[in-house]
Amino acid sequence: MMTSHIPLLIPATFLLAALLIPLAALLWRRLSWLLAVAATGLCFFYAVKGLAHVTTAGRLHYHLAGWQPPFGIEFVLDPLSAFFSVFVTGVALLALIHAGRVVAHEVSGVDMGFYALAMLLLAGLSGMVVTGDLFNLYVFLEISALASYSLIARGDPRAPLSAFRYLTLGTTGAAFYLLGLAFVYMSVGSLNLADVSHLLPDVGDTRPVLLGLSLMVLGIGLKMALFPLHAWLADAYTHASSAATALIAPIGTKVAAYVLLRLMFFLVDPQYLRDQTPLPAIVGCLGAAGMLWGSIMAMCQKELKRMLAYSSVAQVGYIALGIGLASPLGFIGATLHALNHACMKACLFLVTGNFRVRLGHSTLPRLVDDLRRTMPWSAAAFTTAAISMVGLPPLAGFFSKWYLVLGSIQQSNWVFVAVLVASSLLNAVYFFRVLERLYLTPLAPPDDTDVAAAAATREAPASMLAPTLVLAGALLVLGIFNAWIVSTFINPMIPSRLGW
Amino acid sequence: MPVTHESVIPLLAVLAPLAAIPLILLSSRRPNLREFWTLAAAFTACGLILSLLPGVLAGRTVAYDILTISPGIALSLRVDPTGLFFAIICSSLWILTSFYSIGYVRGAGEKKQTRYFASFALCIGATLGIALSANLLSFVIFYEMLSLGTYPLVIHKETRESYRSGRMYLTYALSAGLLLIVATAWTWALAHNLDFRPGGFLGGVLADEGAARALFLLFIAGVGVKAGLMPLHSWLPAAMVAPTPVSALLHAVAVVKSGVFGVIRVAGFVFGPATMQAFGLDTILAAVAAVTIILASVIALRQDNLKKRLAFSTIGHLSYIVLGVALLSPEGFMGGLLHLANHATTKIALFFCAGAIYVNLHKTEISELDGIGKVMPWTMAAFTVGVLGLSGVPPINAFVSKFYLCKGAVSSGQLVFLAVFLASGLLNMAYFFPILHRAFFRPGGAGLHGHSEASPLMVVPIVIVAVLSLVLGLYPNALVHFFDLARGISQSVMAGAAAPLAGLAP
Amino acid sequence: MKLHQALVLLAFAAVLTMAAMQLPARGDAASPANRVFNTRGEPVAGAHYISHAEKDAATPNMVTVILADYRSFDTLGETLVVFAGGIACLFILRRLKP
Amino acid sequence: MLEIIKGYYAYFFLVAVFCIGLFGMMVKRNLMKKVMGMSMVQSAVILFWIVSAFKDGATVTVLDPARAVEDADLYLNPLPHTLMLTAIVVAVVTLGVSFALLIVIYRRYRTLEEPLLLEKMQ
Repeated sequence: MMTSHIPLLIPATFLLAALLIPLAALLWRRLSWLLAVAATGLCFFYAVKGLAHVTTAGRLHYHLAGWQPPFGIEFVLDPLSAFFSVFVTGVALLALIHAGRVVAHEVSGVDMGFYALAMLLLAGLSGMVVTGDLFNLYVFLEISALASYSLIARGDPRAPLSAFRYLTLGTTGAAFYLLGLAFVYMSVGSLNLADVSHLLPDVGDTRPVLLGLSLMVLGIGLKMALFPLHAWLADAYTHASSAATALIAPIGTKVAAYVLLRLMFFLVDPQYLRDQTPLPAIVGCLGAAGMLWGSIMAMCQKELKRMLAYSSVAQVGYIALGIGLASPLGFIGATLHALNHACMKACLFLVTGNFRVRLGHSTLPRLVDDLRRTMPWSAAAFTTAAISMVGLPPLAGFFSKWYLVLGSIQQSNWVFVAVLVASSLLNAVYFFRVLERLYLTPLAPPDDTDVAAAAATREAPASMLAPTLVLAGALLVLGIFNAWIVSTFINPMIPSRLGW
Repeated sequence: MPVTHESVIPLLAVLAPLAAIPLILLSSRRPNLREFWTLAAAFTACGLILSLLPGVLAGRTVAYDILTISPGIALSLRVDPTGLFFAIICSSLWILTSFYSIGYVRGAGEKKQTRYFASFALCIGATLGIALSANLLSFVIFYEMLSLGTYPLVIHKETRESYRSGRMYLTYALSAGLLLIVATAWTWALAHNLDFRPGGFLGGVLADEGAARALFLLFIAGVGVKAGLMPLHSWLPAAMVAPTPVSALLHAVAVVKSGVFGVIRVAGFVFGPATMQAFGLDTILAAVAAVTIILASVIALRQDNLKKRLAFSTIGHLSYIVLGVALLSPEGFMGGLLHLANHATTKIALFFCAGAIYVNLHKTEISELDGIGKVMPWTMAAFTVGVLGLSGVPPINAFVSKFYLCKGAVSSGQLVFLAVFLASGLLNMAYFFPILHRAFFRPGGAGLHGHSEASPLMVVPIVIVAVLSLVLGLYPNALVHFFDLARGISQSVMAGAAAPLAGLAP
Repeated sequence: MKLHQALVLLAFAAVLTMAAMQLPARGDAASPANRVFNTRGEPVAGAHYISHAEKDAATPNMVTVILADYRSFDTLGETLVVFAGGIACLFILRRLKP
Repeated sequence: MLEIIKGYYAYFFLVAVFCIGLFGMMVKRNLMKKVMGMSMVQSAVILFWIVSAFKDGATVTVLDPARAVEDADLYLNPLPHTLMLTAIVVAVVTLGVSFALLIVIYRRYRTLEEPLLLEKMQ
């Protein structure tokens, strides 16, 4: 039966592809791209199948080498991990299809390395999602981290330094996670997530466990770019090649958010955590601060990629805010926003890639309204995603914010409500600034070379346009069918201890 | 309980303008075909809306749940008398405005006409959605769509001034939308229900006075921006940089009336008169509206730009409706509803005239209007009808609604507001009559030679709205039973019961 | 600035030290990680490996058994990290012909 | 007091190493020294785990015919040792990748001093 192997198959396929790509590239350079797309497509298919199985027939446990959980490693496809693996592989598939041309354009000559590392990145990320073992999670975390450090190191001349900073901070984050895990392991004696959560109520003195958990949250917060641990993100995303950014930005932080959800809702009793410790409140407040800070910083940027990077800091804040609410509505908001933001950010970064390939830059003041005519579809996709980011119905972004507002009001947390409102307005400010440049005649006469470049350019090729448009369409579909998504996929994953 | 029927007609009515958008965009190179889609959508939408009228008059409610958009909340449309009332006004005036628009944009040689017509269709679709929304969340969704759809129209001229106005408009509209979302979420947290109900559904659940006031203020701030309540009004005069048909239909009817309609929904169908009274919310609303009426009229006196003067007049008249609602008496409520319709026909006539003058003579300031009554007799005759109506002179329709508003003020025993209505009527005359004086009794300059009436595409709609105002003044119940509808609605809201409309059918 | 950072780190070190003192002491054979049965009476992984490794894999070195059998997937991950490092160096260091 | 020092001195020492490593990463301006700090942090965590595996009177985790495997107290806990083998490899590879990055940076800018680097990048 193939279905029961799905938890293993997803990361294993990526690993296999990573091993095959260097060999394939010896035969024919283009084969590495094809192989990467095929492997991701296959994994997406597995993930969808897994999600269907989990929704109808219950969760899948896979015991590697047949050893029972506390002794061996376990992979689990439960509603949460199945949901995340579907959209992580789905967005990655679109980003990789799009990457074909961008890689040839921006990091030509090392495409084999790019695709092999992309496969390792996805192996790591999908492994983090499916694994049920806290140490195995660390191993996958490091695989994905190493791959993303090196993917980010190629780009403009400043890329290696920003990758180095990312590496030092990311490694520190992983060290924090491992130290926290040591505290938990020494107090509980197990590494299996389900086992730990089932033994925790017996632990008399929970202080080391809570400190361990805080250290793990700190480490994951670094990976997730939770304010004020976001310093690495803007430089890393800006200087890397568009292909690498488009692949890492939408899903890297989301998987970190997934781990945070796992730790704070499944490892410990979320209600205990909320009522007895300040940890969720801290995470929520940092999220709120990040929403404001990221939005304000995004407003000041002239470079589209950098603006989007700061916007990511803000959007990660939304997820953290939902997690910090530690309530069913907060959980729904955080999960749905992870999905929505992955699609929105992917769409925006893909359009940026289109501009870079066709115009050679993505600097805001140099975009002119001729693009509206010469690249209409890219501009339309950008508009859709931008409006969704601002949170206007019926696009997807509105609904995740809606659940977050509902959750904040339910707890009478008016500060969070105010921050949500303010951050949406700030989003509007910086996204409409871009839209004005794309659609309206500029007031100051623009540089002639820019006008000529925009007028002479053509719409991006189909292999780049199709993924962009699919994502833009997905935003509308996700928005319209959000209630279905929530009731079919997200409700079953809410931990029963939260009382829903 | 009124019988509720399921029917896709309301959905089709909302979708008709929205479906026209891709067709308009696709036929951007063939202007005649493009305009055909606009007109086709306008007639379809209006026909569908009117086809619902007999059923509603007979006391049937038609509803359609499109889909669930949040657990427990559906995106749903329901044709109750209130919604239908507003939908009829919008959809029928859209037909006239479409003809007028074609004449206007071609006459004025506007650029990016495709974007203009597409945005216009989006706005109308959203407004019909607002009118027919069955619950608050659906209302919010269409409300936000409307905000977004109006933006391209406001910045249409693409000048520095229009960009500034566009940003201002967007800031106001989006902030208001967010406040409305928060208010809606709060309501859901309190009542676990968002369906509009005559007489309100918050009655039993609001206990704390502070919370009630805060929630109400959030709501009023949310809808009050579009309704031009002071001090949230300043986007409206700024938005007058838009082409005149936009000012006419959107900034005198659809957009601003959506705000006022929101006030009606919030006051009559979410809070309900009893709750409003219990927490003193009616006083807050009435005070804001009264201040707005007087201040807007005074400011209008000082405007020389014709469209700006009309804009401030609009702000004042919108608050008539709000004040009528806030009086919490059946006559006041009914007068407010009637004014919603009557102000629409009269004000749109005035804006149409302003646009015709601009396209024909390129004049925008009142001080330039000397003697144009002889050049454009039909236009200025229609203008006169509108002016007389808004000043409250019988037999124009706005007299009827003003009469009921005054009656409402008397019957609720708040004579202060009667004084406000009367004073404002005088102020209306004070800022409108000088225009007539200039147009008809001052000699025209040399610049007027060789000019005559504007194109028939513009003049005919102008005359039609003027005649409409007159007919509705003489026979308030003519054509679409506005009078019966308004009376039924106000009774049902005040009684807090199901609509006792049955039996009113002709 | 340096002083500021040092103070933050000192505070952090103090918190870590305080928490470490709540951990089982070094060498405690009865600590949750080292004992044979946990609070629910189920076998604990560490001790289980000691007593079962020889039986399960016929190898005297328990670490080897865990590494290559019980938790062999971690080891696979470990080798992949090495692989990733290799590819990464290739990707980063490769100079392109202009 | 003596009891505490005997039971916990290793933890205190490792916490100190961890924080010194962090301090180095934060304060040092030379990228190579940052890497050294990073390495200290990783080593501290690895040793922390190893300490947790220690049992008084136990021996290394290789089967000793004189000691029965049924008595788990006679052998050290093998699990942390195994895990740390993996962690050490990860640390080494991270170090390798960071060196690769430093090589690229040095090739391009001929320095590893952060202030100088930032100046040259302007």
